[in-house]
Amino acid sequence: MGSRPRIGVYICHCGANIASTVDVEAVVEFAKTLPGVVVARHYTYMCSEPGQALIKEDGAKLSLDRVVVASCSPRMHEPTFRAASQEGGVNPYQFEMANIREQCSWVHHDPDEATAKAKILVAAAVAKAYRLEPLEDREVGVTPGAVVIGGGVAGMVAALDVADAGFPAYIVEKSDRLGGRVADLNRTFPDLEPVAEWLPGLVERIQSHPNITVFLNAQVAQVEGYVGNFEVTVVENGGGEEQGSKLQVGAIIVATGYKVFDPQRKPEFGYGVYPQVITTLEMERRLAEGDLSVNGKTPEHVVFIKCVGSRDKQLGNPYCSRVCCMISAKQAQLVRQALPDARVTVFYMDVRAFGKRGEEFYDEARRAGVRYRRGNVSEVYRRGDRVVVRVEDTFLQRTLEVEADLVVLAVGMEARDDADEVAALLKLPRSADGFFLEAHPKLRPVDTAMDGVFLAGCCQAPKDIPDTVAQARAAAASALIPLLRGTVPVISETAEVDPELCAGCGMCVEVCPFGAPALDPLWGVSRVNAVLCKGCGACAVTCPSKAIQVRHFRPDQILAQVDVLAG
Amino acid sequence: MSDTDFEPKIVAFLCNWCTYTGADLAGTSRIQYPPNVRIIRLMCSGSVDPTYVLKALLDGADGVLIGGCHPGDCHYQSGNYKARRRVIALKEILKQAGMEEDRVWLRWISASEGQRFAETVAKMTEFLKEKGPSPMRQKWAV
Amino acid sequence: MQADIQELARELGLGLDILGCIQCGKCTGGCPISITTALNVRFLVYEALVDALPDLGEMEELWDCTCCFTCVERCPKDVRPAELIISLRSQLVESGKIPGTIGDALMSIFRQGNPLGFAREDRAAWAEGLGIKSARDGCEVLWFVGCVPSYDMRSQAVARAAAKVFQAAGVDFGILGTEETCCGNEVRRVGEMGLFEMLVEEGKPVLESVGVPTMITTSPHCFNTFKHEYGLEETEVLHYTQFLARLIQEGKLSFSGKVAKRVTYHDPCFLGKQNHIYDEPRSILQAIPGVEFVEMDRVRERSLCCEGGGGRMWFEGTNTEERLAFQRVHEAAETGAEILAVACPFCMSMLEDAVKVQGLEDRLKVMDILELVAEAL
Amino acid sequence: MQAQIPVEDGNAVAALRGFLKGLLETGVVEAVVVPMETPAGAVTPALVADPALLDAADPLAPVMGLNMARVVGPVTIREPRGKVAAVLRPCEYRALIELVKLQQASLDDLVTVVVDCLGTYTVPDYEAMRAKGGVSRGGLFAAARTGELAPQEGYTFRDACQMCERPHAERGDVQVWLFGADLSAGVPISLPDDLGERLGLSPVEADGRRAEVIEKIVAARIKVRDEWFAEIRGRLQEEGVEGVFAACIRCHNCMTNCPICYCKTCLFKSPIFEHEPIQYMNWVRRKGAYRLPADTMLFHLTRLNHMVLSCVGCGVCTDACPADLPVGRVFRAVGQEVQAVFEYVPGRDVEEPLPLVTFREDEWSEVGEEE
Repeated sequence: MGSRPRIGVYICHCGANIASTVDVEAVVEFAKTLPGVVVARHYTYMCSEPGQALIKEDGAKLSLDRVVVASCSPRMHEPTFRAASQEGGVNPYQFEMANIREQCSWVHHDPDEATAKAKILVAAAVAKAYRLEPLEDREVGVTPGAVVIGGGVAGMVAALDVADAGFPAYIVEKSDRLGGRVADLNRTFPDLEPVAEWLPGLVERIQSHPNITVFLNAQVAQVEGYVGNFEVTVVENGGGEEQGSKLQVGAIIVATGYKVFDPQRKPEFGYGVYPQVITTLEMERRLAEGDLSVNGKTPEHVVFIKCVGSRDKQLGNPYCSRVCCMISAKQAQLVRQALPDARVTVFYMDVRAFGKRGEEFYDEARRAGVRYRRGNVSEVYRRGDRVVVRVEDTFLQRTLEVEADLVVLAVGMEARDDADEVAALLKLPRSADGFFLEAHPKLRPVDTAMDGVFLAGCCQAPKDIPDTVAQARAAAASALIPLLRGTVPVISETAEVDPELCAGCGMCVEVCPFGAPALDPLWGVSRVNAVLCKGCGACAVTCPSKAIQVRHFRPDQILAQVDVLAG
Repeated sequence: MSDTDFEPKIVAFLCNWCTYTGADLAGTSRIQYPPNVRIIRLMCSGSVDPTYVLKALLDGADGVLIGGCHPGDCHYQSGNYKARRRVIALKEILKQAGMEEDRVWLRWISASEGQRFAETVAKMTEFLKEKGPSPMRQKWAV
Repeated sequence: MQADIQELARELGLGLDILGCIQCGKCTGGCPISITTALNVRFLVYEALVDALPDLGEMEELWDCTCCFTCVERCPKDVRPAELIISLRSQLVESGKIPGTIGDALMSIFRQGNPLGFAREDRAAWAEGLGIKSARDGCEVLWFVGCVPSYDMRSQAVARAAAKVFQAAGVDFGILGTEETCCGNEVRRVGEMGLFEMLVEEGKPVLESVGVPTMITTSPHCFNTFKHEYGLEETEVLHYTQFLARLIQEGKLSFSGKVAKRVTYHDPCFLGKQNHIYDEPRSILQAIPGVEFVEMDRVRERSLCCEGGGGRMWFEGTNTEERLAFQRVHEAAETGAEILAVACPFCMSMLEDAVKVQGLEDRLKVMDILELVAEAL
Repeated sequence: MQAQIPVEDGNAVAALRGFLKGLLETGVVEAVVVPMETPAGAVTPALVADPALLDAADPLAPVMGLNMARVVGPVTIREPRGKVAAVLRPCEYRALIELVKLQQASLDDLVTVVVDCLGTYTVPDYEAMRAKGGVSRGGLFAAARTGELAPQEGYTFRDACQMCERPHAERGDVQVWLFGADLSAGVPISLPDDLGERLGLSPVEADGRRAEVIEKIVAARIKVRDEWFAEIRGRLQEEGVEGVFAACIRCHNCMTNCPICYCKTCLFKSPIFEHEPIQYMNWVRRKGAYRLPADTMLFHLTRLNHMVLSCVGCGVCTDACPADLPVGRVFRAVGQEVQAVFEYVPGRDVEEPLPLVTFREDEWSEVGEEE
């Protein structure tokens, strides 16, 4: 090390998120005493423009060569601050973060304890930064093309955008046809447009597109590689014979859809017991076929029950399924059209008619004579050849026993049973409700924790068709970024070998799952192919002399952190 | 015989993809846990060098937590399996060397298990309080 | 008030969660008595939510709740509305504003260990001459007989049938005799928390001192409180239907006779909705040779309450016209069943009464599952 | 085949020399690695190509200053190389196998000649014996027949030898079976048929005493081993590593001499453990006093961690320690347990992977899952 390190330390208030628990000024004063620190400051939002400007200005003015920001998780803003450091003339890799929000202010109430811990975390970050070396950004080439898992509307739309941009798109569909759940629908809301008028056209475009390959009765069996260069193994089940194909692509779009809630899990509705009780999906079919009769008779009273399987803590489905209100409004209107003499009643907890033309559509349903009564239906039982719907009309404060001929359960959506397998294949995290978890709920809604893997449609959360299409196109657009760029940034924090220290034992070669290190046949020492290295560090642990080390996670850097944190 | 005033120091080596993210989730979910844990982010549990753990213990850490992805979930395919063997070997050495191997915990905690992370820290803190300070804290000759 | 009630519920160990309520009405809609009473549990929760609970002293209908817990089962937000009623009842109990008949029953429990007004010394009189040993003499299974089967003449027949069945299956069982005292399940549900605590404090050591791994109860009510509210960690508490189903499955209980009847079954709320024991009673009935088992329409999770729980054995209710048990026996009769099987002494009492009042005695007989089993031995 | 090297004048050593010469003369190998008596009388390994010089070879010299695997490694490690034979004690052979796994030696083009080990003296003892009138060999050779192995009067075998439960040649291309043999009559060996034919040896059935003698020796050694293990384990539990290694002067001799410690530069001599002066002040502030050189116990614990799984128990570390620390006993006692965890026997089989570079998905599935 030539000259002594010059470190700038910046403590973020994160509004009140950090500052209400951690005494940031005390942390700043403490930071000033740490070895190598030439400036320490605090600011309301370090990630804001003025916050970043502090780093840039100090970097230039004070000739900083290292920056430490104590704020949120590096998984959140490390790129932001690395960029700011770079603009300040500091190598972006001579930057370190102390996570004093997620690991401190948000999880510890006591201000003294939180402040003390924040100091230690900052000291550890400074100790590591002291030993960091400059690195360069690196990029690798991208295999053009994307695999889309799922051939529903989300998958088809995403594939189409990828294909129209000029890249190969491969749709892997589990069933024997394209169209997904939407193919089971009759008309859509809020326009009552028949699905048959637009879905077959979409399917046709997919089938005839020169850039799109469709695998039906197929599943993804294996995914290897990483953003830019995935190898996806697709297995087709054609006539009992299994056939595997390996697809080389740069991105993967997950559009696996949802599972319809099984109302037998709500036994009080008598679904599966009474033929009069059906789901909204079954109603779609009946509406399509124009047959609403029950036991050969035209119904006089049709009741809709909303939120079946949704907003239900007891089932573990606390979320709103988002479409049931509109589906009920749609079907109720269609029943009114089909059976002008029948009463149509919708029992609801709340009517959620958000979104473009949602409220208007709800208005139309009521004007069409659909009776909306507030009350969550509690029970359905038999009375003669009709069924009785027992419910409290909460406005009337009266428990009703309403006779009906047809009861329609507005069933919600759940994560698919095979979400487990897909998550395992792609290493995708899932939220508590079982749907796939986006990388950030607001800023990265179609990205996942896995670079190069994107989400579209109801596999991420329940949605209607416009939202599904919007997300699918967003996923396609995100997937196209690496495809169009032709390169993706890869980590700079790769392993490297000191040939002077390497004894050529080859253990690093053996433990590396990516084949990055190899023994040089001439010199008998290990050499790392940085393109293949993912920076996991398995090699470095195995090497007893630390002849192989991972940049940015070098033993002296980690031991310096250990020393601060254990002391 | 637990010293009620004793606050154990736990050094945690967490894998970037699972447990570190799980700890972030505990944060974003505002799940409270004892402040005794201090986290070092590594890319993979398979890169936790036993020397780091030994160094932490000899320096006087009362406990060391190693957090990785559940078996089968390693971002790097198999780092956690290798970590498992390495930790098993290390703990056996600690045991044989007369050091308290139960101060070293290996736990699989996924990115979605913020609650499990918080509970693990709480349990480990409680366990170490019960156990008392690491003898290494006082020993100058190690 | 909202905070007070929530806090009170917490202190009483009730899982009430008023703030979770979205006023969907599923509780009241499911409440079997909500049509015939002024009691509206959804509205009560609303009043608690907005700090507008009225003077409870005027609210006689609070005693109408049968504590069937349908509202708890149905609530999508896990509010546990019935526990608000128990909390409010406990306030009435505190201020002494309780119906006289309930007061009498509680006093009898306090003094004699049973709500029926009989003497403690006579508790085991029904068992004389049946060769039933005291649990104190050592046994593998403790049978908690319960107050009603011990004293009520109709239910004593059930108790005797039980003894016969257990003996036939070779079960090494014993009873507590005069040491047995009311379990307090109903006491807790009418809100007399002090007395309930006392019963637990005194009763739990007695049960534990027997030191057996298994305890069976005749009544689902006793079963419920022992299982969930006594903290009996060393003992497996079983309702007799679970126990018999197990004996049959293990081949320890077999039949040489038969009951050539059409039988339907009424799910007790404390066994069904509250403890999800639906299959065992049915499996026993279906194992009895000759039984043609038929179901009513409203069964299992949708079963109709007999109106005997939650203290209603000691309180008529504000509306005596339309008893649920009346409806229920008609539903049973409609199936063509000759026998309405029950598994609870309260159901037995309520439904047998209803059969008489509704004039169905020629068509329908109410029998406990135990009696049917005993008959088929 | 099993064969016998004829012994003349009761000189088994000469017979073995003759065997080695045969390897050279028939062109089986181009050179032999073997302990040689130097003109000054000390014993040292040497690589010998001239059959005539093998007259100074002492393949059964009862002294062990270093583990031969260390010197065989550089001779064999990579191509181009010569065809070589190496005379090895069982512990040296096991160390060699570990080094092969670590790619620090190669079995290709190597003929291993593994000899039953009758026990060895430390270099200082051996030198003392020489100074005081010579090292008696006859007693040991005679004892090979009975298993009543005893050191020369007034001396002991090396620490490691006294507790060695694997002194017999179990593997190796050529195995020299001293145990149970009447060495005045001939030296039994086991070798591949083609090699035997090439050397003009004909099959001779062994008399079957070997197994019995080995059993006897091993039983006695295990008794010693277990006593010592118990003692050292007791000390480790009571005094800790810092007690057992209290007198360490950090000379790194244990490491330098260890056949398994193959690093070019020890981690603990690398810049990673060069600390800033101020760092020492941090440490001393923390504990009030701080042992120097720093990281001494970390060195020993890390060395345990790096190579205890591969420790073959040759004991050169103990001999090398100027502070007379029981390094070898610690490594063997700890190694026994850690190796047992992975069911790993160092030096057993070159195909058996080192435990820490491999794994199975379905092992120790409870670890890490605790609630």
